[in-house]
Amino acid sequence: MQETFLLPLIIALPLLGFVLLGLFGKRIGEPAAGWLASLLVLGSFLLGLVLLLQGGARWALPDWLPGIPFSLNLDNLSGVMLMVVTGVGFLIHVWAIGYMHGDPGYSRFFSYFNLFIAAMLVLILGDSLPVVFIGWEGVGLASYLLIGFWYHERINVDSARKAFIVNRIGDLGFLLAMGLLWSMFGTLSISELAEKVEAGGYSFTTLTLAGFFLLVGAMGKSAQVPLMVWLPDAMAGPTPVSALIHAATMVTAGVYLLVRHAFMLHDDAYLSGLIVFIGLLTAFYGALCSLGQWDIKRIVAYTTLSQLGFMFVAVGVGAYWVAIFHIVTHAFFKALMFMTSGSVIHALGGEQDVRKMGGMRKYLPATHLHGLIAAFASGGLVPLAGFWSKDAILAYSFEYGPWLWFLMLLASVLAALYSIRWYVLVFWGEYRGKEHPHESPAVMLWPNHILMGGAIGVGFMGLPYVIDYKNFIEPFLTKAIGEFPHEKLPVLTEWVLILTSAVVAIAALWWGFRFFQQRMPAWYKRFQAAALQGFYVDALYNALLVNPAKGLAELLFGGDKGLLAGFAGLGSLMGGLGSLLARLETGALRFYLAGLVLALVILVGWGVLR
Amino acid sequence: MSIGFWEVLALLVLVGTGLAVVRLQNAVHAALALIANFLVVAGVYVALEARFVAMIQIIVYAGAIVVLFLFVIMLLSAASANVGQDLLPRLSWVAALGALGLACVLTYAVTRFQPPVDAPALGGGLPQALGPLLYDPEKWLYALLVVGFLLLVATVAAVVLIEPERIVAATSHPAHPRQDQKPSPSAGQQKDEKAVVKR
Amino acid sequence: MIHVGLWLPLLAGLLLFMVPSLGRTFAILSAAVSLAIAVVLFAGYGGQGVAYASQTPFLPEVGVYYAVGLDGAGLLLWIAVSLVVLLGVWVADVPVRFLALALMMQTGLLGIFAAQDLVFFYAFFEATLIPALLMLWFYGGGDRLRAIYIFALFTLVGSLPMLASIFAVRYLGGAESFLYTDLVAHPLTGQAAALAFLGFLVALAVKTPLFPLHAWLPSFHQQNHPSGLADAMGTLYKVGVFALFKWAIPLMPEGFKEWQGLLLFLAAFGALYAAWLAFSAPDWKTLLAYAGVSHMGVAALGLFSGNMEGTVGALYLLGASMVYGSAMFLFVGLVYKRTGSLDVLPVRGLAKHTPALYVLGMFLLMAMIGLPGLSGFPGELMVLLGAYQVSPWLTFLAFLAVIAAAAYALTAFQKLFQETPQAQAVPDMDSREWGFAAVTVGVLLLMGLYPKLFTAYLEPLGKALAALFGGAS
Amino acid sequence: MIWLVASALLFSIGAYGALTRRTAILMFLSIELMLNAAALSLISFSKLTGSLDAQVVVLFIIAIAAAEVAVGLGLIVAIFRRRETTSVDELRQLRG
Repeated sequence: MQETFLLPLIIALPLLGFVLLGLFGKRIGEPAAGWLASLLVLGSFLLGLVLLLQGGARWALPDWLPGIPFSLNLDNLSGVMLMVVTGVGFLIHVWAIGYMHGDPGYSRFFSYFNLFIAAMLVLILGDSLPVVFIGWEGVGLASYLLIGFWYHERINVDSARKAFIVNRIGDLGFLLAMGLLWSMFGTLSISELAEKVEAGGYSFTTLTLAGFFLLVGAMGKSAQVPLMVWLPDAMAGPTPVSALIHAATMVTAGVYLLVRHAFMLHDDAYLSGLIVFIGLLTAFYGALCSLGQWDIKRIVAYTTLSQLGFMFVAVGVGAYWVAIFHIVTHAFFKALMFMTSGSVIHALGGEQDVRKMGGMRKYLPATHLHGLIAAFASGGLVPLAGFWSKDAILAYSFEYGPWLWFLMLLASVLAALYSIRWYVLVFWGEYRGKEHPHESPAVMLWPNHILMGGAIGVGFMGLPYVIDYKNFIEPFLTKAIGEFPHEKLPVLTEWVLILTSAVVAIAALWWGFRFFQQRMPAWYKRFQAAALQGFYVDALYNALLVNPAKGLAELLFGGDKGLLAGFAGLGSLMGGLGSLLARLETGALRFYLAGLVLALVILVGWGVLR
Repeated sequence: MSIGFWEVLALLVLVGTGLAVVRLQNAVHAALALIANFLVVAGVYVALEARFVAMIQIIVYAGAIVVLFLFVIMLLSAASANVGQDLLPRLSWVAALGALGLACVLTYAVTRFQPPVDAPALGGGLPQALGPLLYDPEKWLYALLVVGFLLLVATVAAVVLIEPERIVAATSHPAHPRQDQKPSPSAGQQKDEKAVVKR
Repeated sequence: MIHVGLWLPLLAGLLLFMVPSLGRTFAILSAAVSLAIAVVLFAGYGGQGVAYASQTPFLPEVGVYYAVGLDGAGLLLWIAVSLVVLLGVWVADVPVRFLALALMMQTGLLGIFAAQDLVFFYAFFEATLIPALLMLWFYGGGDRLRAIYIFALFTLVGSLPMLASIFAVRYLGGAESFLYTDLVAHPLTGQAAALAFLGFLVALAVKTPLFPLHAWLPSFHQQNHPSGLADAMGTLYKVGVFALFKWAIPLMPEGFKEWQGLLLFLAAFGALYAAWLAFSAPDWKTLLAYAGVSHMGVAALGLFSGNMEGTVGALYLLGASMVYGSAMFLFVGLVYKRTGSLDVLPVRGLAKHTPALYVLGMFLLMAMIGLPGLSGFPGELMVLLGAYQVSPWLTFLAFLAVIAAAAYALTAFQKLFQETPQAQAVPDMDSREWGFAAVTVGVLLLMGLYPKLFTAYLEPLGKALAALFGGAS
Repeated sequence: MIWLVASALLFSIGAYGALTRRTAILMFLSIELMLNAAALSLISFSKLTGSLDAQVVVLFIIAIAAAEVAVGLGLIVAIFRRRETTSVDELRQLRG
């Protein structure tokens, strides 16, 4: 650990890109803007790698706010995330140079993209919760800007707005968590919080509440049930955005946040149980919805939801390093899946409906290979990346409870099915559209090649202990997350689990491969209709929350006018009293005299009778 | 002080003439009733050892003031009490109630008065007794002067009120004759006023 | 120095009012000099206590002194006011006499922050009303008479109880003069404090504005000149939080304690209430008016928490909201210049023609809804940290406004800039507006990213206030 | 004591008259009656308490009443000249 100003520099590089491209983007011009943005991200990657190899770094500005430092911390956990964000981010940047070719907002796109990377780095590197929150909302802003990138179309901006508002619900949780932690411990620095939590001397239920608030924040950002509705709509943004933000990096921020606060979660059975429950729900919801979509990007978006559910389950069962491991592998194969989809969309001139695709393996051989690997990795085929991380989750689930293992196995069957459905609908069968597909340029192929390598290879750094007794990633991460003792499964059980999941995955992939090439049976069509609508959750929310809220706003607005009228009424009340009194002024002398006499009677009477 | 025949008679006459003052429809009769009332009051004053005040009451009140009233009534030919329209007809009820209430309250108030047992004699209320008080600078001298002045002012005011035009014309400065006005505009106005009176 | 800074705008304003041919340049010059003086004052501040204090007997028989001086909070707001006035006279398209009124109002505002004598504070507090009313009177919209009536009614009726309370504080408290130091040394106690505090509260709640005495604000903003200068000045005039902090609470801590529960609730409820109904606002000025009410509710929540974090947050949020709130009104003025209307509803899609204006608007909007890294956030965060210690539930209630804010702001913004662009082109920002944009964005970023610049000076004040209630933090 | 009661009754009768009479002159007459009632009560008190001061005050009352009548009747005559009526109900200019 060293104190170095190079650490904020990692953030400053993409931020510089944001400023430069934002101000002078039009002058920098088309390919240059993209390359500038990409190289700055690469610079961050390299700088981060150097610092990580030197054993991490810290940087702090004390008393940024009273009692709250502006502190950054590069340890192994944030280092891994940093590598993923900048590494995969760099590849997606390069790919986007090709994908965004010819768009009138080319430089604006890369400016936003760099802003996102900068904000994401703040989120990852922040050690003080308010700093994390800067990044947290910063990525939300970038996400908002990028979903609504083509802002001329209402659907895009509506989706962007929805994403931002739903995320704000999570942000409220984050804010309240900060308030609670501050009132409990008087500090918001994560490393100090960890020490104070270990030291004890606080109410355990209050800590659970703080953890719950953090969980709400994480649920918003990672699109967990019930705050998942924004993620499918977020596909309105350009495909690189979906790949980078809504698959590889930002949506995993919630998982990262929870892992960062593992010290608060690990011996809290209620909270962990809740996380497992939410994760399971999300895994199934995402998987089932994905099976009903026709939009190629929405298919992938829902698979992302499902995989995020897997990560939450991993956090819930206490497998923190596995959650991060899954983030890494998922970043590779899901980015690859998105970019393959993007290449197909690109090849078909913007077509996103899978019913007008098919047969792409003949037209786009390289992309077909990418798609195949992505689908297999996502579906959990041995020995691709996705298999190992998912297997680790399954193993930990078995420790948590065999019933959970069974449910997760079911979820991974669904994962295999949706992966292969996507692959089959896009690449097999006959071409059902009218465009002339063309293979992507090299600038888009090469990033995919590298990601494909990752999707195949990164799994090997986290092999189960029965194969590789001391794998790379577990000790590396636990150094930062903290060592939480757990019973290792017996060797035999472990092997049985590995083999079962491998076999089940292969069987599911094979069955799905056959099934999705046939005509769909009627029961599937009925299921598909419901799944296409996301099981009507959106409609439900609109009816239950959004419309009543709007109505209440109207009502309150009218009420506020009434309030003013009330105050004005107070004034006219006095005026009315005045005019009432003015009516006494008749001008008739005898009337006044009568008043005089009456007053005399009353006053004298009061005087003598008193 | 005992309540004998004369006291009761005086009381009845007082109330009766008082009611006559407020109820008679002919203003001349009402004024005459007022004179009667005042004369009875003067008699009461004598009984109450206020002889000088009784004299003044007769001379000034009954003699001068009410005669002035009579004069004005006759000048304006306003003997009838029923002039114009009664715009506040319901006021008579209020008036009756108010008067009744006032009577009750005041009677109650005066009957609760406890006079000192050994009140000194007043010396008949003769001028010899009142004079020293009236002209004593320690007592009422200045008040007397002020009242005298008030009377002067009132006299002048009465004159001004009744003949405004002539007075204004008389006091306009001889060094600055009004040249912008037609000859004797006030006279013309006066003529109008007279015409009004005639009509 | 402080006297020059205080009275210069008034003199310049009077001169400009009488000789309008001096033009906008003169107004800008005056505002720039003011800002320069403000910065110099800030740079020379030692970090503790009241600096630049000076005191001259004014009516020594009754204990009134012309006493001015600046503490950390006063400095922050002094700078904010000077900055906003400069931005306003720089960018707003208004008649020269309007600028003169704005300059005159500046002196009143600066006086509010600098006054160290309660009578002088009251005088500044009320005198500032005059230019504000005149702006509305001369340059307001068609229904301005009603707005003036409401504005005057609220402010004047509100002020009278405060005047009564001012005398109560001095004479019942037993202070020798109206000087701040004297009054603080003789705080009011008991039932008298509760009543006197209520007197202050009525006047200051109107100017905070605190629910339900905010009702005058929407009509005030709706009827003001569409350039937004008057609205910006009106935003600066929301000094209730400052005055509560500086005068009402320290002079009557017991009185404050008496009302604290109710005040916390009103502040929190008002924050949510205003943000919620801003969603239905038919035009931008109404929307911004309610947004302002919501933010001031949050700030008041922080102040009423009575601890260090809450106080620092409230003051910082107040300063920040003066900048972004005023800038937002001026920005809306720029939009009006192009579209001729301030209605929220019709889709205009301006972004296609005015990308730079779009980005500026986005910046301001994000600052307004408290995006971290911009000026609104540090204040909000500190308020949260302070208020949570006092009442988690009310904090939750108030910060629901975070969600509501995103909803109303982004929805209105979307209609204005995004979706289908309208047919006729409008010009993008000219060089003068670029200047406005650059300074505004720079300040918003500075306040958001380096709050230490000011909070370091606010912290001792917050601690002092907390000490009144025995708070150690 | 009986004269005090008499003065109270006279005062009330005068008040009644002042309210019910519609011509200014008669209203004025009633007021004179009230004034006189007040004087009567003063004289009674003078007798009861043995103080001559009250009699002096009554002299003043009579003097002031004379002045009042002079001015009042002057007013009535002046008003009559302009408006040709002595009815007070028709004199309603005294309202805002």
